[in-house]
Amino acid sequence: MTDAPFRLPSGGRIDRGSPVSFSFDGERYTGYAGDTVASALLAHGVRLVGRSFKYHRPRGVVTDGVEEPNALVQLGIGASGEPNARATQVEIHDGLAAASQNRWPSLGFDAGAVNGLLSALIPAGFYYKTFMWPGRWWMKYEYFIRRAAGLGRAPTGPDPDTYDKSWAHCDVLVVGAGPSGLAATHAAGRTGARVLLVDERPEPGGHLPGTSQSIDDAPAEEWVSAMVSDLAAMEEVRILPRATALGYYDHNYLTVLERRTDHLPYRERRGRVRQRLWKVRAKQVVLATGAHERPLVFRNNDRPGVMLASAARSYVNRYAVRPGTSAVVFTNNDTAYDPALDLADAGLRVVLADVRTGLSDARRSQLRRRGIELLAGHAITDVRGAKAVTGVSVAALNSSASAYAGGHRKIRCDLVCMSGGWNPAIHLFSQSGGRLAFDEARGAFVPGEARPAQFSAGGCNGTGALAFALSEGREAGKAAAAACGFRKRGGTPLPKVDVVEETPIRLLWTVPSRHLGRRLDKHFVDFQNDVTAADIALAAREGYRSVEHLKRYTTTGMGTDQGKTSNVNALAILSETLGADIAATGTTTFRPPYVPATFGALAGRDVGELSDPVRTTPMHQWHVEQGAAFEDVGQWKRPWYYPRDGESMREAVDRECLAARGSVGILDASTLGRIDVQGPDAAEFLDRIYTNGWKRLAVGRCRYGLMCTEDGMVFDDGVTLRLGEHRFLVHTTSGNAARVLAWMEEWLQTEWPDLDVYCNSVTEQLATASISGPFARQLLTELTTDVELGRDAFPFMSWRDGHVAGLPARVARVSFTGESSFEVSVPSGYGLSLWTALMHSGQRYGITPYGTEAMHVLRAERGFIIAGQDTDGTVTPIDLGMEWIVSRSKDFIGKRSLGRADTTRAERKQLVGLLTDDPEEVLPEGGQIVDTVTKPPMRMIGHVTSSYFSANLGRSIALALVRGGRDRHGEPVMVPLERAVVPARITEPRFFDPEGKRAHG
Amino acid sequence: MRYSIFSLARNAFGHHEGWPAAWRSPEPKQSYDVVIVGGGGHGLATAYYLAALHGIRDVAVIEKGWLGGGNTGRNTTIIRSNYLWDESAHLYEHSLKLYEGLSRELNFNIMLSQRGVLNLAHNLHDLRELSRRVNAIRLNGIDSEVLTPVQIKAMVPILDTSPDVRYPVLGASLQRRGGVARHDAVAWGFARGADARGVDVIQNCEVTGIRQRNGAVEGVETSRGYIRARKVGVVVAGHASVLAAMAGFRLPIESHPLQALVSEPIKPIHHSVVMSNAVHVYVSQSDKGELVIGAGIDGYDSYAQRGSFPVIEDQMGALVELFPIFSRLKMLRHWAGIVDTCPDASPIISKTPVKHLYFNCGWGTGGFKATPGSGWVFAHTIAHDAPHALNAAFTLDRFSTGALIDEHGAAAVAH
Amino acid sequence: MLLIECPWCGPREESEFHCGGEAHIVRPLHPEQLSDPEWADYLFMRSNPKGPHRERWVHEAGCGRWFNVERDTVTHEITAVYRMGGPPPNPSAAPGRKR
Amino acid sequence: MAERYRRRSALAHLGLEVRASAAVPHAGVVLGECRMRGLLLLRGDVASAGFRSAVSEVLGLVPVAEPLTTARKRDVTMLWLGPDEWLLVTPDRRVDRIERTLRDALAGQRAALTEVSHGRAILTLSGPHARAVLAKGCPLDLHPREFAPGRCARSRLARCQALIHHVSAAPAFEIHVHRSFAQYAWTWLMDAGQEFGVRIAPME
Ligand SMILES: Cc1cc2nc3c(=O)[nH]c(=O)nc-3n(C[C@H](O)[C@H](O)[C@H](O)COP(=O)(O)OP(=O)(O)OC[C@H]3O[C@@H](n4cnc5c(N)ncnc54)[C@H](O)[C@@H]3O)c2cc1C
Ligand SMILES: NC(=O)c1ccc[n+]([C@@H]2O[C@H](COP(=O)([O-])OP(=O)(O)OC[C@H]3O[C@@H](n4cnc5c(N)ncnc54)[C@H](O)[C@@H]3O)[C@@H](O)[C@H]2O)c1
Ligand SMILES: Cc1cc2nc3c(=O)[nH]c(=O)nc-3n(C[C@H](O)[C@H](O)[C@H](O)COP(=O)(O)O)c2cc1C
Ligand SMILES: [Zn+2]
Repeated sequence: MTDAPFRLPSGGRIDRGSPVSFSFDGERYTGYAGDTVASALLAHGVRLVGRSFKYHRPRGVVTDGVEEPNALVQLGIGASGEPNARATQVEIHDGLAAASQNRWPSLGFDAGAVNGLLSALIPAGFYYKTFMWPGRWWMKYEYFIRRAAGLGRAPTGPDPDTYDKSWAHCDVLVVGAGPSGLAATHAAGRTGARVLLVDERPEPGGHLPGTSQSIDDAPAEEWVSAMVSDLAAMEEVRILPRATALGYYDHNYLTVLERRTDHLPYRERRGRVRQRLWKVRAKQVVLATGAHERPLVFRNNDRPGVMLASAARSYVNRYAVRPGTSAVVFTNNDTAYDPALDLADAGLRVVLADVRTGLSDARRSQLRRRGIELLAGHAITDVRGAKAVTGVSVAALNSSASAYAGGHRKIRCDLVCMSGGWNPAIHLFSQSGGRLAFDEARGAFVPGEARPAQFSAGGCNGTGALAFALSEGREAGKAAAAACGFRKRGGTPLPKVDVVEETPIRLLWTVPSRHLGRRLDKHFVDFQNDVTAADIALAAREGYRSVEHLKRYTTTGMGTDQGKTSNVNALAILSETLGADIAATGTTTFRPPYVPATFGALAGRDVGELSDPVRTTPMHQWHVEQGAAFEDVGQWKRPWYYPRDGESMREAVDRECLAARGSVGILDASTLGRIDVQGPDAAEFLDRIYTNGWKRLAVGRCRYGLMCTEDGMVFDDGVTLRLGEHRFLVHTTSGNAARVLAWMEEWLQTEWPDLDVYCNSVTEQLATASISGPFARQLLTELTTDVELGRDAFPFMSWRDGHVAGLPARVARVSFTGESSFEVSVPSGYGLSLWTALMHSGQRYGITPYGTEAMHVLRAERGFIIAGQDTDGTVTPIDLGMEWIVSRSKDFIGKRSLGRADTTRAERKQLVGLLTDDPEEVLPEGGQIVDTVTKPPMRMIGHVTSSYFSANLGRSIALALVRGGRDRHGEPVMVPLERAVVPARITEPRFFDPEGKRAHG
Repeated sequence: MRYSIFSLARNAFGHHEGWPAAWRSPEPKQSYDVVIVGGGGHGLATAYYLAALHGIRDVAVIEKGWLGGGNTGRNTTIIRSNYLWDESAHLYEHSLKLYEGLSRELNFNIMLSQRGVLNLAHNLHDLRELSRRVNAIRLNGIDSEVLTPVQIKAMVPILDTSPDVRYPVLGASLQRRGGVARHDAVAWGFARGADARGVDVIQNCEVTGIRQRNGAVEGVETSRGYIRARKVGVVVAGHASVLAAMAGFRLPIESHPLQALVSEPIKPIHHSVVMSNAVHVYVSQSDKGELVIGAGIDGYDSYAQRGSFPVIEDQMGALVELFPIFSRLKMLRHWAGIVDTCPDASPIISKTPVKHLYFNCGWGTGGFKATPGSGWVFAHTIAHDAPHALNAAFTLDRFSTGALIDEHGAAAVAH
Repeated sequence: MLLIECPWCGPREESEFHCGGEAHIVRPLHPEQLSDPEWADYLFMRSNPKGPHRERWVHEAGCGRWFNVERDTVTHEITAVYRMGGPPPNPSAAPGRKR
Repeated sequence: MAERYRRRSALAHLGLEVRASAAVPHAGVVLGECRMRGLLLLRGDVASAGFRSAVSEVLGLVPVAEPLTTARKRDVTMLWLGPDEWLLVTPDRRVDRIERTLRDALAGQRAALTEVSHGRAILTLSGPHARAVLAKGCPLDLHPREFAPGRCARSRLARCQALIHHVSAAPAFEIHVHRSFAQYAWTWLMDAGQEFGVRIAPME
């Protein structure tokens, strides 16, 4: 096998023993384990890898890492596809299929490139100025605009992978495993502190493996491996590779996304978690996130083959790839010199253009030794080539760098390396709320005042020299551990590194262009979003002078790279245009995530059946076996109705309703909320919570209660049993169980701590079957020996303890159906036994299980409300016609609110019954009620809250809230629906057994 | 200069160096007839309508930061008028109608995209509420319909409508005229329109005090000096309580973070707006290609413009449940605004205990859709020292009388 | 994501807690004696300050206790945690309600 | 007569007895359901001498005052749940009697007692990766330096509330959830443990 043409014969961190085959745009390539898509393509001389967002300009690889704006590729296909992956970070593996994006029909020939020709017509913000005519046509224009925008494509099916999340707690979290991060981890780890070190790269070392740096007179990698093996021996130190810190939130909470399988061949991924989101809570944080090199802004600086100097160096050293054959290195600072040397060593012809003049002899002689031509005081004025760089023009700058001092010289080359200085990776620092400061000398934003319990060290702290990065890291690690109470004497000595004296950077935010001098065209600032220096000037001119306006008007920094390479250049150019200073202009806001993060990982395993708990009762299995249809009530699954073979829902519900009044029906009422209220002040407490009084309720008896919120609106209702002098059992609605308990606790703890009362939930301790109908008593008699069931011995609204079917049970004579009915509660573990016993013995009475639907019908026949259905948070007890339950003699929560102007209005919506003229017509719940049908807007006087066909009554019934409805019984109204207008009549909200005799029977 | 394809073409020859500023950046004068505090969409719209409809042009809009940098600049841009109660429905519908003509009125393309807003129902309770809402809205003369799961699937094929998921989709309401707009453009368009009519739009100027004498407002203290004013309208959203404290009263408002996020840009895949209050997520796709996603509020008071991560986690869980194909897409950025939540989830557009001091606040999680309508009625209220019929119910004293306009109802979050 | 120090359980994640809003709003002893606006003041009006704020939290998924927190609503820094009914720290610097 | 019926645990329907025998090579976690426990919620004022002595008279245990700790005497374990709240874990067959005697002893004290034996499910989680599995859904710091054996804490497990009791350094945890959440918690733990291999523990 012959190697790729641009692969160096030796060196690099690639594993030449493990060749890897992958494809790009359908073409097959080989690389080595350790390559990224970018490095492997460059090894094959592939320069053109993508198209830009707006103008569809040909683009190549600019960086070697996370900050890549151009080289975005689509990975995979179908359901496991992934758009917008950074080719500079995607590790190749066998079978990987990458494709270019945002081009049609092909990367080489892209029809969208016509936008480039129209670019004069479509400067920043052009769409605000046009497409307004004719009036409604925007939607048509928009169709084409949308199609042109976007980058990659969404997957076509559900994600086959699994994701995971985990908490992680540590004393010290170190972000970044470069030299300063390693030094920090080592210093903290040796104290015994729990240290977590995360780095986004596959291997530790940070930028070092991309350099030819030596440490302690040996290749830096040796120092890195020594550190790593030390750390491996420390029990409380943990290193996570391929783990990117995404967000830095309050109180040292950070999110870290670990990519666990994306680098593996597909066959090795099965059964593994693709990505894990770590939610880290650290006592102390050390940020050692390094720095990003800044591009220079010059004409056509976006041609494929223009890349960052450090990236070019990294391709040589880390990946053993020659990124070209002949390079022009363009810089305003010293850090491009080492790359130039490494390129020359790798066999490239190199010319170095430096905008500065007073360069050190050390640097000059380094270049001379490699035969690198130095053009001091020069700049690149233009880059030639279309799909790849073919050459550049250079010229000498005048002293203010505003124009050229001499003629333009053309240099043929296929690689342009640029360095405009470095931007410390202050993203996390800033997210955490730290203040930034502008360092004039370096032309960079650096950490200023930090939030508590946090350190920055190394490149991200604005520290340029490796020696200082190491010592800063070590000090930060030590201090962070100490702050957690971990100290250890002594320490590892700092390794020795060479220090080269630096010539200060010369900031040059835009390079004048060759043809137009002052005028800035196609000097790209934001590569991905095609924002040029001219766009920035235009925005400023038009009044978009805040850096935030600039961003939004031009979209600078809004791409997938979030402006890692562009933001500082953009704001500096803005400042220059406005004549303001950079510090005052400030940055846009840094927001998480540091790199785009998979939604699936953020959702973790809380998907599918785990997306929310499903709560079931002890009898659930029986319902399932009987083929019940279920209704979701909060998190509960409740039987809705029990269809028999071929039955429609209506038929099933009719049958269930008839049975509950005609023979015996049985309902699983286990979901009802139950609260055990104990203490000498229990009655007093309930007096305050409920609208009605409790002190005179006798032990052994039950009472229905209603509770309001403090603004007087009905909140919950239910029956309460007095179990003893100092003990009550409160029932709440199923949906409100937790809320009511929390509500009681809140009042007790915050307002009435003097009350001697304790509340405990027993919702789950009890399983309840409610049997209803004329044979209910008889059935129960068969199953109990110790509960007196006679009408007088066991009157309505009382309870008894005893045994049912041999189980310890509490029986309450309460009724939500209006029939003679008994609620039998047993400890949950016996719930199913109780149920099957009742079903078994009930057979000969025709016992019929009924679900929530029949329950609703039955209670509506009697006019009983359902809180949350017949009320909506705007209904008072009075509105429900329940003044009888509102105590006059005591205060209770919400009482004062009932006396306000609006709550005493006669025209309030009040609960009424509603009977359609056509007894077969069942109104839809939510139907609106009017007096007269007019053209909209119609005057609505209320709405239908509950509506059913009542088999027991042989007609439809409904409950409704109607303005002033209490005084309108008998009056006709209309319910206009989409299909028809339904005439109906207001009635008493009670349709069956109006006196309520049967419950007592 | 009027904006059009022709002016664009003309300027192309001059390398776009001839465009004038969209608005001036004047120094504040010593006094104005009306000072509007808050340069968000609502404040700018108020100033615009004061000048355009009420002939009051001696107006300053005072903004402490940059125009539209508050909630206007950070909202998920959903526009709809399908509100339950009559008072709300009429106000939001008025706003939607204004929106429909706004690009032309302002000569600034605000990219109103009426792609339809769906509200999903996941259980019987949701369905009931949805039907109540749709019926009420329709009878109020506003477009609204109920969709079956089959119709929903046809409209949003990427939505998981299978019946056996944890939160099955049982139905949805649809307002076809609902949609999204380019939020920044709304602020900028109103600013440009107001500026052209003589309004001073003043940025980087913070109101730090409200001066009053004999119970009437006299002017405002600012970081750039004292400014006299005959009338002062305060439209500062999340900061309403802070300004009220300056004026010596309290509001029934709490400021909470509300978060939103965007995905990386992708080719068009989602063409409407889908909201689910039950699972707390809603999503649309912008013209640039990113999915714009929102959720519920964080549970505590905050002025920090950032929220808590668990809210994002829940939101993403709900998102991938509803749209399984979104799982491999990536979150690009998440942020928060400070929303002024009111106990009844309805705004306050009202006179105050201080004469000639007016407050417009409480829009909470859902005021972007109301921007033109809110400015329109607030301008009326300020100009006439009395509310318009459309905002008569939205007074501050409804909290004493109890006449709340409870828009929580089915919509836990009324975006 | 706040880290809140429960007075009983120590520092715990925000997701275990629920915020109950402004602290030290005492329920009037005799609501019936208040005017409608006075009642509205108790029910609805909040100081909602920008800066130090005293609020109630409950350790919902933990020990279930309510307690008070003093927290800056801009920086989210928690400056004090104290038990229900306990005196607020350093009352001279008291933020919050102006009557 | 109650003996006629066996108390069904929350996860009875899963047939764990049968599944427990299945061999799982390299199981990193062991998951099970602990079925026969009695549970009593005890509330009271720990500052009151009367309350303390009443409790210790019956149980031989003083209500633990130190948050997040547990105490054990013979077959009764007392878990701190809150400053006025404890969970007593007893053998199932003893719970009635303990309740009765304790209730009598507490008469006149500011205290309350509620039986919740049937209202909870207790899942057991052990094995070398038990912590890693738990950490996926529980925000507690589970490092033994912070959460030593013998400690307990109420917290969250994914989307439900849970009481985590670190019963031994093995490590082994008992996880109490409300009965209706048992199925969810079980499924969740099985899913979270999958990458490590899950064995089902024989029933207690
Ligand atoms: C994440 C999020 C999503 C949302 N989604 C939607 C949605 O989909 N649909 C919808 O209809 N609504 C939505 N909203 C709500 C909507 O954004 C707001 O209701 C609306 O934008 C408010 O506009 P405004 O002009 O009143 O406020 P803002 O735009 O916040 O303007 C108020 C201005 O007042 C300024 N200010 C404050 N104090 C002072 C002072 N002392 N001096 C001077 N100036 C001051 C602020 O700087 C700010 O610019 C959302 C909000 C958020 C945060
Ligand atoms: N190529 C270069 O010449 C170059 C590049 C960077 C730094 N430097 C110099 O190196 C020294 C500093 O070394 P250092 O250790 O500070 O930086 P470094 O760049 O060597 O290491 C930083 C590490 O942090 C990782 N990282 C950054 N953000 C992260 C995040 N959010 N989550 C996870 N990992 C993240 C990076 O991938 C990198 O591995 C300084 O002298 C600096 O100027 C030189
Ligand atoms: C509708 C909408 C769409 C957005 N689209 C993007 C986007 O494509 N890229 C991006 O980086 N940010 C996008 N943002 C987020 C903004 O960058 C920014 O975070 C938000 O306006 C809040 O401002 P702040 O982060 O500066 O505080 C969008 C915001 C909104 C409201
Ligand atoms: Zn606690």
